[in-house]
Amino acid sequence: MHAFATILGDDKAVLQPDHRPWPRYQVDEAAWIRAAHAMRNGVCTLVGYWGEAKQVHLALATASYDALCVLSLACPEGHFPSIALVHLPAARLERTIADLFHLRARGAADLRPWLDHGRWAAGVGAAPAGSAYAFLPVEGESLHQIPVGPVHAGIIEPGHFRFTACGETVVRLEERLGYVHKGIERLMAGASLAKAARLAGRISGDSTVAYAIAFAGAIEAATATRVPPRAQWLRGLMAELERIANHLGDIGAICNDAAFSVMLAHCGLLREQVLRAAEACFGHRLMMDRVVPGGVATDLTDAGAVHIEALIGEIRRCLPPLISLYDNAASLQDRTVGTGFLRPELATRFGCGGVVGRASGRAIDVRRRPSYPPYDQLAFDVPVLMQGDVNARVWIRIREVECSLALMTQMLRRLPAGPLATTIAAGDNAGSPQEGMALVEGFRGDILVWVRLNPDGSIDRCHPRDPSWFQWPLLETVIDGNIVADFPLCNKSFNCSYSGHDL
Amino acid sequence: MDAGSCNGCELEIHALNNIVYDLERFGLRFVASPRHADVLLVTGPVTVNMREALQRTYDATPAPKWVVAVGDCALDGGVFAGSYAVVGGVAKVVPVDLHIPGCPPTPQQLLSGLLALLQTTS
Amino acid sequence: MALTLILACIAALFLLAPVAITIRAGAVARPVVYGLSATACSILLIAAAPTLLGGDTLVQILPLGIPWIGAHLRLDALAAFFLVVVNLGGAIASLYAIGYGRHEAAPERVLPFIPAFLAAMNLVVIADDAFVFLFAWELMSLTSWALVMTDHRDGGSRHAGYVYLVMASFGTLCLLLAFGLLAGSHGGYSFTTMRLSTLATGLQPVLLLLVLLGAGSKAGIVPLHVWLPLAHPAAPSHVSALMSGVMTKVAVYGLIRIVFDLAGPTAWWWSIVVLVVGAITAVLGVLYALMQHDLKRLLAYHTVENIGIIYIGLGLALAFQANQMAFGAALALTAALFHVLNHSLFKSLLFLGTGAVLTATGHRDMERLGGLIHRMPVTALTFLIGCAAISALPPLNGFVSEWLTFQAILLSPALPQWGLKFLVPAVGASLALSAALAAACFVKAFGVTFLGRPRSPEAAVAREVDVFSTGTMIGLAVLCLLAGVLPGLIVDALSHAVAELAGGTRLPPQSTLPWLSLIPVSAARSSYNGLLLLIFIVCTASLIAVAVHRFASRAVRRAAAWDCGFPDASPATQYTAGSFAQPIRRVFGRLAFRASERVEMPEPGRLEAARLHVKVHDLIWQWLFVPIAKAVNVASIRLNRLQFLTIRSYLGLVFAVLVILLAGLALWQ
Amino acid sequence: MAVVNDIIIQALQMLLVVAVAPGLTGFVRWVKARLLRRRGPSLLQPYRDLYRLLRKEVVLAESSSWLFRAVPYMTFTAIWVAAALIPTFATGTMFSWSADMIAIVALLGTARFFLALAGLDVGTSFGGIGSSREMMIASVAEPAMLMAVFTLSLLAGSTQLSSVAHFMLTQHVGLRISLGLVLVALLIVAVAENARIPVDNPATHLELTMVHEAMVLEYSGRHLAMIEAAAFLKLLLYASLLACVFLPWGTAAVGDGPVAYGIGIVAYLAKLTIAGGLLAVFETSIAKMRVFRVPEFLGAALMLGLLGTLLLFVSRSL
Repeated sequence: MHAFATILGDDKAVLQPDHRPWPRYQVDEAAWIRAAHAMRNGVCTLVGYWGEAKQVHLALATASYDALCVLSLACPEGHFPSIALVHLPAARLERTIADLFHLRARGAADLRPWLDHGRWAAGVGAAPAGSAYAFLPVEGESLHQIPVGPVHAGIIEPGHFRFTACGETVVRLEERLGYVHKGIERLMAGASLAKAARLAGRISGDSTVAYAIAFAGAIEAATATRVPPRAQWLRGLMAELERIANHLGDIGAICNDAAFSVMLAHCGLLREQVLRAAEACFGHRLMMDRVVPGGVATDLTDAGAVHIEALIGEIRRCLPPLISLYDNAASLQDRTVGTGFLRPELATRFGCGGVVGRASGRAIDVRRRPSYPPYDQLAFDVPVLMQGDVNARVWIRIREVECSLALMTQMLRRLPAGPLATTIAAGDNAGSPQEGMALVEGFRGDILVWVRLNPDGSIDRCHPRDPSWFQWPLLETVIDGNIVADFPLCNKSFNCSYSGHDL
Repeated sequence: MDAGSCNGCELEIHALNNIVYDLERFGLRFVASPRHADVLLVTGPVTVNMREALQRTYDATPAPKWVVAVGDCALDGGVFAGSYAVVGGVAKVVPVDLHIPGCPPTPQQLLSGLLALLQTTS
Repeated sequence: MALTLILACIAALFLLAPVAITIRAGAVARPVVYGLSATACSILLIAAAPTLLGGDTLVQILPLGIPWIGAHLRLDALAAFFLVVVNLGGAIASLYAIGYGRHEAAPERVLPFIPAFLAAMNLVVIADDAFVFLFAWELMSLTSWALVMTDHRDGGSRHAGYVYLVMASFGTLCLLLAFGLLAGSHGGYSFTTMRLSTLATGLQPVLLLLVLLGAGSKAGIVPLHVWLPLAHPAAPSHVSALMSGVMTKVAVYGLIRIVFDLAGPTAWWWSIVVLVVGAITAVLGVLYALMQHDLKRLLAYHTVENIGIIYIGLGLALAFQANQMAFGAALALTAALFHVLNHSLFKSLLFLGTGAVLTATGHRDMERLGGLIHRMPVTALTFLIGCAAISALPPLNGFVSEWLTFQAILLSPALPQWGLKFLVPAVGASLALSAALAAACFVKAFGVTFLGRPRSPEAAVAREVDVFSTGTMIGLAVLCLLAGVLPGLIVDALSHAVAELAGGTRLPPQSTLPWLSLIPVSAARSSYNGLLLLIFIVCTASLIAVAVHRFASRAVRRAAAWDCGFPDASPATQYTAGSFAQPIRRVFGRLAFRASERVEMPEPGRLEAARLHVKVHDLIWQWLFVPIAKAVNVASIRLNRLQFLTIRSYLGLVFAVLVILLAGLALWQ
Repeated sequence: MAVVNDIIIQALQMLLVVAVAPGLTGFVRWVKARLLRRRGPSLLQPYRDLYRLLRKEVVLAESSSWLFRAVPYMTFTAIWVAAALIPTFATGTMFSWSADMIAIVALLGTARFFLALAGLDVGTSFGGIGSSREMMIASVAEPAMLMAVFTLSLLAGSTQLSSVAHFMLTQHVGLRISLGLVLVALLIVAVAENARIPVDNPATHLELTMVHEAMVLEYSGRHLAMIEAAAFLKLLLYASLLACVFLPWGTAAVGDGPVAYGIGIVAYLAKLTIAGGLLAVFETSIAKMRVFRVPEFLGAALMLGLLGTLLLFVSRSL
């Protein structure tokens, strides 16, 4: 509580009941602005920022993530003081709030629509139809622009990048996202728990387990449901499988962007083995819909456990030669070392989580703190590097694969017996709506899901926030000092989500 | 191309290139520009924001060309059907020659679908 | 007879100048003056041809000029060759100007000077004594200076004119001193006497230095090139063509005449100097050209490069000659003279094309052009041929002269001097480097100007230019092709001029070879056949085109350019000239120009403009000319004080000077 | 009769290079796939691809000009003519004396010049990226190639490839430092000019890192087929050049008769197999370099070529 005392001020802030596990306060504009300054001064970190019909919410964490809270500001007039005016990382979230809820951030400098391309049906978005997007200005002689995307040459998600360059020297890079906006938040509103869980698993297909755990966690927090231990441990197992699969894919893909196809071939093979193990043990290669509110949908058989043990052994056997291959390929190191440098202080200011943050010295892993089961009972390392370049991001991934392997071994050994799921008891307190929030470490970083349930147990409002929100803006800056041709490496080493960001 | 998928289908399409499925041995490979393409592999429920891009990509591809819709979403929007930001299936924007179901379809399914297309066209 | 005709034509051209002043009525004056100039040039061209092709050397002395000397004039094969170059360029530029001149804002500032300029260049070439030569040379400088100042209201033009005037006067002064050395103590200022006298060994370096400063500064060798990219573009385009394509050749003529003809046998180290100057000029010239986005400046810098290539040929010839390897000298000289002709053809073509673009759009900044190939098809095609020719692509003419130069380089391991053994391979490498960079430069020049989408509204509505302009450009393009596919004929035509310089040695006759091949040395060693290559290429290309059209799908559909699905009609999304050259600037520019880039990128989310600062230094200007200018300035301020001395001080000074002079004289004796 | 014979041999030579070129690229791809433990595409795949592309319609950008349509043919022709000038199975063919090694380098330059222009024609940024990078690379690669050619010419006393090949077969050659330098220089240039790793990635899907692919991003249908075929031919050309100079054994001379020609063809194919295999191994073991490392890489080739020439200027026996 007292972690946020200076922000909340005397007693104007009203603690809202039934918001779990962290408190939510209804605040006034003064506290709202104090929060913005606290974030700018590095006292707090911006964790989430979302809107609804006549209200905006701000999720804050202390710098070390040992305490969190949500601040809510009512804005009956349709506007609220801009946080971005003080604390820039909030800018895109604020623009999104304007797009989706027609709530205006007072004093914000950047009033351009973000997710809204002026194409949605009348009245849905805030952007005027058919208006061209104004890219930010660049000055200098003989500059040209390189528009890339939304349809890329490779198999990646759609997004538009606008480089302004002089030959190979990039002067500015600006992202234009929102192409995969599917209106998930609105689809969630009023959806049944089952439908919403399916949607949550498809916010970002690569992190389906993490999102499902986060969504289930938020629901369980809101309804104060106790999840059976076996389900929690199985969730952990799936989450680590997912992390390993994605990290292996990323390591291979980063090397392949430097045209080092041997690494891709080996990593691709390992990844395929992980996915096959997932299919054998949990019935789905990506483990979609295996985590449900209240528990998990599939059990791990003994044969499955043996399969995973074998997989762990196989990866442990294959990884070291791959690492030395990476480490000894001078031509590859030449591409990755020093490329795409992210300043640690920027990573901290933006609250950039995951591999990107940890490669730039931000030692935050929500599995460690604020932590959630089963990680609160497990021992593991959080690898951190200070270099902040592509090479550091590759190394963090390698180390995290090793950590995940260790975690999985522990989980397999200590996997408790018991039931797989309990039912969600929703709507038993008819008074105030139940609200819950969860913070889960996906392979990209911390995923936040906030829900409010209707009394009938359906979803009233659900806001999932992808870690990419705080990584995308930083990608624009790591290109500084690099040339156009180095961007793919930077981009792949960030591997931000489009779908999870655009919703 | 991705017309609004959740990235699940992309992951499995990527897997086609790994040495287990090895798409290239069938003489199929992914190309860098629609100008070089014969088949457009479209994933996802087409979002409103991507509709024009999909249409332009289709127009940019020289005939004869085929469109393969990948995944359940690409059929009718899947779980995202009914949203203000989603058009629906790929067929609502461009003519689809083949639909490979699954959420996401496994690489095996993708492979057999593509090979079936290869068989019917040649 | 021929020489009389030539003199008559030159006189006619001189007379045309005052006529042009009197008939100022623009509409009539333009066709009359340019038409008469073209006619005179054509007659001169025809009159010079017999001597070039082996006719007699003609001499004439006119009772003009300094009374007891008279004006010596002489037409030998070398002079005839340069007459051909001068008048071919002159005739074509005049014809072109009949159409182009219509857009002249102040025709009275151009018309009188053109015929005088042409006449002066002709006179330089046939001069046979130092007085006529220098008179004509200075006249050439002055008339071209007047043409550079056509647009005298523009500050840039005035600056260009000022720099040009300073450099030209300096150059003439050097030549005057050079002739003084050649004339020796006997004071024989006719070239005939100079040929007979030999120069003291100790004075050889001085002579070479003076010739390089005098003739080289006019030709634009590095580091004396600084005026050239200022002055050539400032003039109207047909004058630029004349200055770049023709006047620099007259400067080359000056060097050849003095070094190969008048100076007598030269020491081998002369070749080192000329080769080094040539190599540096070639590479730096093209690097400078790459950095430009003003089309005319780009072309002007490119002239610097080509002068470097010619100097490389001349340097090789000097090396061979000093070692009595007459055949090598003949080959190198042939290469150099061939390149003189080639450069006058394609550089004129390119400047005329630029003039057409300027007429059509009002821009010569490439960053404001683009897409002109759709709207100016003839200009685009001829400009493309010029670009291909200057980039030394077979089967066009630029390739032949470079090929001959390379062949000469390959003969040079036989040279005995170690200095040359080490230098020549490096010169070969710089020649190869400059050729490759030239290709990059002209991909940029053509690509940015004519291809892509228009970068300004004027470029979007450009119209093809008049018949005279397109006709002359087509003519030059055809000449470029002909010189490329029939090189044997040209080599033969050059042989008499070469033989004069190389002590009677010449390349074996080429036009009798089967298939009009070019075999400078022996068939087993090297051969090139442009004609066969052209036939081969044309046949193969048509065969493929027919086959593909016969058997492949013929369906064609127009669609929007592939834009990654993000339609953006802004022309800013295409490459700019500066961007195109940036990688090369980054590779070579650090060393050559101390080029540096600094990017100011705001933090993510900030709306301020990102900025790029590029610094490119013209090191020669900074390190050579700025200090000289400063020194002159300081010296003049010091000297200024002398005006305000007392009588006593003046007398003291005079006395001191007298003592110093007497002491010097005493020591000399 | 002799003329007819000459024409037949020349025609055979031209047809042979065109017929074999896609196979060489297919072979390289196949070996690379095998090295990555894949099954890999069939050797005939490049042929099938060409056939498929020829049957497709052409989609032209609205802003493209006639140059865009002409360039595929020009490029292909220039490279084909250059390839036909290099002795493959027989030396001294009819047209080989119409152009020497310098002209072959220049013909490749012509092909590159026009392809780079085509990259700029449509007015997209990718075309510009490709052209600009290609010309930057070429501005070092071409002199490097020329210096290598100089060294060979000085050694053999001729710029004619047939003469060089004959010279390499004689006893005078032996092991020379200059030859070794030239071999390395030529290999580097060959890798760069054929858009192979580590200079370019022939299989890349990243718009921003491409060189060759970026220039041809707009091409489709038969135009693309011509460009691809030209790229196949160019790879073959460099392989033939290296084979002709450094592995001249087994090559027939014009007038040797059918048996010698047969041996020549078999030897030629064997040499190509060796070259293709080596290329694949090299490519698999290295990552693509940063764009601005490429000039340094090629600068090394230029220096090697220059050193080779210099050595020969100093002494004919080095």
